[in-house]
Amino acid sequence: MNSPLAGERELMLTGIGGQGVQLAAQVIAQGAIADGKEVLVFGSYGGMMRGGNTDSTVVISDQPIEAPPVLSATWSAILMHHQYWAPLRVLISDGGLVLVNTSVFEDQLDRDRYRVVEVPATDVATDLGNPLLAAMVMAGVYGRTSGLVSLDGLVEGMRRSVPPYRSQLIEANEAALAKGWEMAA
Amino acid sequence: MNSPLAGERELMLTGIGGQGVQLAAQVIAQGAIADGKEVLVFGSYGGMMRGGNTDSTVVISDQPIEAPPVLSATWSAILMHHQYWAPLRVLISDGGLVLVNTSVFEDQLDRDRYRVVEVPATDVATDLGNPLLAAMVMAGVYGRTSGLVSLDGLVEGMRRSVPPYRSQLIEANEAALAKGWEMAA
Amino acid sequence: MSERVLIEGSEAMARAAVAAGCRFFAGYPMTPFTELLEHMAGLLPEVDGVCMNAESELEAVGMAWGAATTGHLAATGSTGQGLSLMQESLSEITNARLPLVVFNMARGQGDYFQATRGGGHGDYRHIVLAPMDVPEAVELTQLAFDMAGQWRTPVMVLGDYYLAHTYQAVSVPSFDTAAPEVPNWALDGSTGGSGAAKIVSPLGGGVEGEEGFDLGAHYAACAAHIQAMATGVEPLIDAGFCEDAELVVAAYGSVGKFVRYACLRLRDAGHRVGYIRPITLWPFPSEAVHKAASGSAKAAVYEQNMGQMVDDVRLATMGTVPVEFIGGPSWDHSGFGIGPDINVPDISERILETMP
Amino acid sequence: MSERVLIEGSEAMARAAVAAGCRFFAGYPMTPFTELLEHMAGLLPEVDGVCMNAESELEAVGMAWGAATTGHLAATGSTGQGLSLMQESLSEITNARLPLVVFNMARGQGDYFQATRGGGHGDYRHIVLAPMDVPEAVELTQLAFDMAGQWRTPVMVLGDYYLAHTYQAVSVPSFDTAAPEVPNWALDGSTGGSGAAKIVSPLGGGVEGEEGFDLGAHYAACAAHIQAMATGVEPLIDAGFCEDAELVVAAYGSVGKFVRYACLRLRDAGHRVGYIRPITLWPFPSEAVHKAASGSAKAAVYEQNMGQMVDDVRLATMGTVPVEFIGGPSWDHSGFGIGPDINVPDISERILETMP
Amino acid sequence: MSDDRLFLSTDKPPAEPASLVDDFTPGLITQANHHLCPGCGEPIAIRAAMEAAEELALAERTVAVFGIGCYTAFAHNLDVEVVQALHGRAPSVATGIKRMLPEGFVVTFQGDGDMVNEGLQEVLHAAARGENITCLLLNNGVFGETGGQMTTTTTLGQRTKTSIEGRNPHQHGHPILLSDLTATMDGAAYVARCAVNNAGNVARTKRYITRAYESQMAGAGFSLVEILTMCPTGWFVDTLEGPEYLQNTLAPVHNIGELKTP
Amino acid sequence: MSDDRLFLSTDKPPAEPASLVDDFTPGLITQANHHLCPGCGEPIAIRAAMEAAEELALAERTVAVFGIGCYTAFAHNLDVEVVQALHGRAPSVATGIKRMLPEGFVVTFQGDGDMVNEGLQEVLHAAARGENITCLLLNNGVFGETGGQMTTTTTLGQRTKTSIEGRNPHQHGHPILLSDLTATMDGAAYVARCAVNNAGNVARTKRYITRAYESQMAGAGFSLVEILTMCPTGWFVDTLEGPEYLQNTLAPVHNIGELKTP
Amino acid sequence: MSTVTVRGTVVIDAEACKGCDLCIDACPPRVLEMTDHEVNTRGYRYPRLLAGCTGCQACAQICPDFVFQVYKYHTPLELAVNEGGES
Amino acid sequence: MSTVTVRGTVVIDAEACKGCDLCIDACPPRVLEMTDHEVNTRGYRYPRLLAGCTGCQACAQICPDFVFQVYKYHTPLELAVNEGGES
Ligand SMILES: Cc1ncc(C[n+]2csc(CCOP(=O)(O)OP(=O)(O)O)c2C)c(N)n1
Ligand SMILES: Cc1ncc(C[n+]2csc(CCOP(=O)(O)OP(=O)(O)O)c2C)c(N)n1
Ligand code: SF4
Ligand code: SF4
Ligand code: SF4
Ligand code: SF4
Ligand code: SF4
Ligand code: SF4
Ligand SMILES: [Mg+2]
Ligand SMILES: [Mg+2]
Repeated sequence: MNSPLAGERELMLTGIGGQGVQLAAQVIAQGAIADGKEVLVFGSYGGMMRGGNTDSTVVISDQPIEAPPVLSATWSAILMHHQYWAPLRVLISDGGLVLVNTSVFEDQLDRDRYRVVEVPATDVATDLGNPLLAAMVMAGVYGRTSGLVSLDGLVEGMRRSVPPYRSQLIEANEAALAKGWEMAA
Repeated sequence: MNSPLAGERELMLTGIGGQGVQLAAQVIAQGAIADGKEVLVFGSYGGMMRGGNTDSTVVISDQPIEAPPVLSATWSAILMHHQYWAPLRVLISDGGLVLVNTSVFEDQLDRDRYRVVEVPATDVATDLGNPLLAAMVMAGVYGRTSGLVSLDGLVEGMRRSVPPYRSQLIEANEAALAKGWEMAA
Repeated sequence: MSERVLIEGSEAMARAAVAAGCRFFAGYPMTPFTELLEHMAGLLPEVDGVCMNAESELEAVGMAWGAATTGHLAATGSTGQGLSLMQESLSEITNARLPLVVFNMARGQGDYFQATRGGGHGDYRHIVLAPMDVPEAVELTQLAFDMAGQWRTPVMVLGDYYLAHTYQAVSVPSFDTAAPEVPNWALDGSTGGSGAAKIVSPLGGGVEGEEGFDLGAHYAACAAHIQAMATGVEPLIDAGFCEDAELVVAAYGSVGKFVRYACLRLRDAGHRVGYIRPITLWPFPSEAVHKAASGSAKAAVYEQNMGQMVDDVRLATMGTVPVEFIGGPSWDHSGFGIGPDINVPDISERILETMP
Repeated sequence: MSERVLIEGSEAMARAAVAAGCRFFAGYPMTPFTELLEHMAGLLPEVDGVCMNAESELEAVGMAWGAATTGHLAATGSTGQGLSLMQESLSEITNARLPLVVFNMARGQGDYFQATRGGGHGDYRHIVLAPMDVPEAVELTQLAFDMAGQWRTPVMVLGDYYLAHTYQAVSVPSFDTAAPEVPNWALDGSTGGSGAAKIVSPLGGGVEGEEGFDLGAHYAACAAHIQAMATGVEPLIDAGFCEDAELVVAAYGSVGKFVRYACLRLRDAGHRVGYIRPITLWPFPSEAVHKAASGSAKAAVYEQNMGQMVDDVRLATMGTVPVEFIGGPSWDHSGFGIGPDINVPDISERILETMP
Repeated sequence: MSDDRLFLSTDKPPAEPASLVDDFTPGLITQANHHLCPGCGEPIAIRAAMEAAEELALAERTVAVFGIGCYTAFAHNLDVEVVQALHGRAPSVATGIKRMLPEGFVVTFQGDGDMVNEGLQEVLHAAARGENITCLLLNNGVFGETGGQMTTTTTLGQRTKTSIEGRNPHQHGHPILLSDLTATMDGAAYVARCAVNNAGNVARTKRYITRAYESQMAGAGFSLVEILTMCPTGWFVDTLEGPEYLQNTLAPVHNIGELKTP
Repeated sequence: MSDDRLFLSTDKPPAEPASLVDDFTPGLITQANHHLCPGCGEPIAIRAAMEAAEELALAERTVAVFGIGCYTAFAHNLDVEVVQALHGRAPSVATGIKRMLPEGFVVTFQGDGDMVNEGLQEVLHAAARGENITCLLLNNGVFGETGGQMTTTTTLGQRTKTSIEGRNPHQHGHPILLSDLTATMDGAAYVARCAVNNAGNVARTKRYITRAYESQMAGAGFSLVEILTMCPTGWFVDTLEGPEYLQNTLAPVHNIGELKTP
Repeated sequence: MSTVTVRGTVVIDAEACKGCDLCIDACPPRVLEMTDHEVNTRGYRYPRLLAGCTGCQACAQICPDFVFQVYKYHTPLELAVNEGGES
Repeated sequence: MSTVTVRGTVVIDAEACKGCDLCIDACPPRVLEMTDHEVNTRGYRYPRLLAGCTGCQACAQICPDFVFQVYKYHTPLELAVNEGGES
């Protein structure tokens, strides 16, 4: 029997408030949908008023998703910041894929357990004119490295995710996605 | 095994509003308690605003009472009026005891199934000065005929049952009880 | 002990409550609960207690909740609809670990699940006692207050129209007018300013943001307490003739008295039938039911509803004996749950039909 | 069918409700129900529907009751405490034979008894559907409105925080803005003056004091209708790998999805474990559960409470297979019922420990 | 002297040419027989309400919502569509109906126990919302149906089953003057109070109810008519003393008159 | 130019002789740390209430009853005895406590969602009863805790999550002016409304609360102090705009002042 | 003997009456009077009509049991009455 | 340069501050000013004190986070300040 779980790929993102973690999760998820896949997203924002940590869970598959919204293991991770990443650390599967924002991230990674892709995302974003684009850069890198979302998908996903009153950012976001995609080459 | 039901004696009273049926039930019940017995009373007043029927159930025993508040058979009955007595008719046990207020009652009785004691209660009460004493006369007859309550018990029971603002009636009630007791000789 | 008096169930329960130390009552009229409320209103002032004619059931249960926090024995109650309105509070009062007696003068027996599973949100349970008649109601009312205080939990006394309106001779202990002792968790304001003022809360104690306050831990403690009650409260049952019975019939409350009487009569007539009358409905006397039923070929449950306690009987016996449901709702025009099917001959017939 | 979109469970359910014909909604904020309310408020005006920000849950359920009498599909809902407050009305709406969908976005799984036994007074039951995830919630929301109309009964959709807050890709049918057909029992005032004006009442129809009005008969009819639903509503269940399983594990709702996933993983790892996920919680799919469990040596129930559905599983299997409870409440500081124990490794471990 | 000559025959319509001006069973009441007590004021008030509806030709668009009290008996006796609500909850139910039937005419019948005790919040919220419905309060100052206990509208000094010595503000609090309270609310368009203790007041009751109905038909918002009704049973007075008891006990506190007009 | 010279050191008590006139953590608050939002008015109001209690030496006889809203966080942070009640139900709970502790001092803390939505009936019945308790209403015109939805006190035109275009009387009804309503009731002894949007109003708030407490201590009956509080989060405004927003939005409708004194 | 102008009349459904007396006081010309001893089958006394009805409907409007049907004569009648009748 | 009379002073628990700005407007002599860039560990700007505090307690009374401790000097101080400081 071919397990229905075989095709499921998990992604967990962690960062601190304002780094665009939730948006990146949405862009990747919407991108996967634009590519015709099945997706599940569950965000946890910490206690509303405690400020600080923000993380999100995305599952992508070609089949209906079996995974529940809270994961106990993840195939891949995007680490935007080190501050609240401890709980995630143990969840990364052996042989997984970890994207780390080296511009900011200050902690040890178990490089022998999983593949680490270093992305100076905040620096690149700052070069692109806005440090807040770091998450978009990461999304671009992730799409290509993971093979889960196409660049077209990401761009379409970004368009669907950006709220109307932020539409002036679409172009910059697109550039950031493209930049990330390019960096992952 | 000696059935705990052996000692239970049921009484059902029926009449129309104003005939003192509930008071008679209370007097007999309180009288039995004064005599040291166990008692259960359940009154049903019909629909409050439909006027008319009033009946009551009394169970007397030397032991804790096993009978539930709604009886499906009764050893004895006091019939103050015929108007609403139909449902009771079928409940009287073979060999039972039936006291009937012949001054008013106009219906057939199954005299071969149970013992009928005819009491012209309303007439006797009117002679005593107040037709409303009829139920007390009946209670007196019942105590002696049934052997369940003593005259002293009845008088004590009556004293306990008459509300304070009716205390001027105590003497007349006592006389009616005594008269009934005497008639049953 | 005072002299034996002939009193109505409602009055007997009210007297028993006050004798048991109840000092606060709040309620809103609804037949057949109204009578109890009226008697409490008459009696409580005699012992310097308070009876509130609450403006609604929601307010009644809230008032009783408040009174309970002061460590005085408090009670409330209602009927059907009114009890439903109280469910939110009853759930949370259980979590706040407050003693409270709830007189549920029900219409019929349709509210068994609500009483025994807790009709409110969450995973709470509280003790439920179901007297069959006035003398037992007097005993169980006393017990209810004792248990409420001992376990710091709501205890429900589940009665009905028959119980409320039946007169029986009972001895009600006289009132103790001595100022009652209050437990040390109770509030009276006096710990204010000490740096460790007390709190009574369904969310637990302790200081928000500090170690002491932990909602998760509080809920875990509540769950543990429910478990402790489930195993620690002595289950009460009345059973008879089960040893050699071919059929045992289970029933509770006033209806249990009808069934018991039917069984006594059937025994007199030579039928090998036994009865089981659970008195604590929660915790359900599962072991005793299992044992009582184990000797017979069959068990039956008679209740005036579509089948609720029958689940508990089945869970208690778990297939070791077939359990047949022989009850059913019975309603007349009054809606008071005193329908025409509740009578001994009908019940006896159903029992005989069910005999194996 | 519209395009597939990534939306949050709350929004998906709201869209599905409107697509299913819902034209009235009333609610009062409470996490995690608030989001659904807000989406309904946004969507209903698009189809000339009405969404009321009711002043309380008592008023919300009353408004929904009123709207339902007009024959338009109506819904309400809440969470925990709010649902408790609605119990009086839910009981009576059932007796009034009105279609109504109730979205119970619960905190944790402590409210299973309340949902399936009816937390209100009386002997009523209504249909309860428990989706495991967003796509299923969309389907079951549609089904809930269909069943509510077909059976003229409240239907509860039992969700939770996960369901409310998870985004998944779903296809929600587009809205039908055609004026809906109203059933012939519905009120619009038009039969007034005809000598036979309609009445919608939990006490039944007919004229007081005349043949037509008979409370006893009405309650009997209600009981018969509940029975008809109990046997007539198609029970839904999702079960897998039960044929050759040594152990089958039952769970429902979002938690059911965790358990199902754990079982899939354990199967992948070679363990002979199956799962049973009841979808209709009332009527409970007893036969299917019995059948699914019958081949295995043991059954287990995982639910996030002290053991509630386990009763239904035991009643379904009645001792033919030992049923072990392996769940338990899980709470974190939020109180939203997303405690730390709800995770696949812990569940898997409990399952493995329970393997016969 | 015999009575024979004195009393006219009243067992059949007159032989002389005459017009029927009032029939036994009022318009839109299907069955006159009811179980309410002798001398009860509620049937009088309900009659006025139904006649007003008939005169405004509202029968074919009316949905009446009933609370729970003695008046509930009439839920089954009207020739307008009826929804039976729970004790206290009629205004919310009426709201749901009105919102779905904006062209419909929606009226609630509630007692003081129902509206001012159990359901105070419902009626005030509906008033604040300016809900375009009409609520009728049958105020007898007691829970009639459960035996004559004190309600929140019982006046100071009034004797009830639960205020045997008379309502006393220290022990029992003060009466709520529901119409006065409602009249202060912005969403309320028409608020009036009257009584059915004499023929003049009955006529006035009908007039006020008519104005309330007209206000709803004009879409003006929430309307309330409070009607003081006799409850000789709950007051423990003779039926013929009911009207005067009302006048001396309820009316001096719950003042009669229009409190707010659109 | 550097800031060095401009700013005084504020990290330790002054070296010069000085008296402490206000400490970080207010009296009877055991823990200053709380999770309420920046700029929230509720902690300010609670501070005033606790300081008033301290000044009247009520600490050792007070039982505070909390409703459910953001302020609930303080139930665990006070140094007076606390009962946590359900959403809307504090006045009844307070009643039960006061009746059993007539010498005790009983105060409720409730928000507008709690008191004027879910629990309108509770507070009005308590007022009518003349219950000798003090209720404090923290009125921010929104359900803060659930994300800023409209409540019954939201003013016309006020934008909330559920009245995005501003509260509109036709769709959303009119605001309830709880203090005004309560002041009309006979059982209410002291009713006042104030705000915490500037230091003067904070002082006034404390003064009104003190009078309410005094009224309870004198056994005068029910007292209510409504306190308008900022909720920048629920209003979706910057924290520093909160006070002015309050002044322009809530205060013109919910007028500040004493409405009833004993 | 004298004559009284009678503008209207009533039909009384005595069986429906619950004997509450409300109509007696309500009748402006006071031409309704309860029976002394006669009761209907439910045991209630009920009203009878003296000459002088104006057809004003007051009785019908106040009667809680809907006992009255009221007629107005097209032309008033003059009825001879025994003046001592009321004593 | 000039001198300012200082009647009181405050201790500021900058870590407790949530940067809401309420104290700034509340201070009658307007001697509180938010930091420009410095933030506490939770990322909030917080107030600093200029010369001229009167010890009026307004800041302490309005601060939702109980950040202030207020002192009154037994004898007012005179502090020299750079008048251009505010620019
Ligand atoms: C929730 C609830 N509580 C209590 C009752 C019991 N009950 C029925 S009628 C009634 C009193 C009604 O009083 P009111 O509305 O004034 O009407 P009246 O009987 O005086 O006409 C009560 C308390 C009920 N039906 N539902
Ligand atoms: C019965 C019930 N319904 C709903 C809720 C959810 N709830 C919690 S707080 C809150 C809003 C509180 O508003 P308010 O009292 O104004 O306080 P604020 O948050 O504005 O301070 C609500 C609706 C609840 N706890 N209980
Ligand atoms: S109890 Fe009062 S209100 Fe009820 S029917 Fe009798 S008189 Fe009317
Ligand atoms: S949401 Fe509003 S009321 Fe709640 S803490 Fe934040 S600012 Fe205060
Ligand atoms: S119609 Fe008028 S005058 Fe004639 S009997 Fe009736 S009340 Fe009297
Ligand atoms: S008012 Fe009606 S019920 Fe009363 S006495 Fe007159 S006719 Fe009879
Ligand atoms: S005490 Fe007064 S003057 Fe000093 S900083 Fe505070 S508000 Fe300003
Ligand atoms: S008022 Fe308090 S929290 Fe706000 S900025 Fe000033 S010190 Fe910080
Ligand atoms: Mg009334
Ligand atoms: Mg608020």
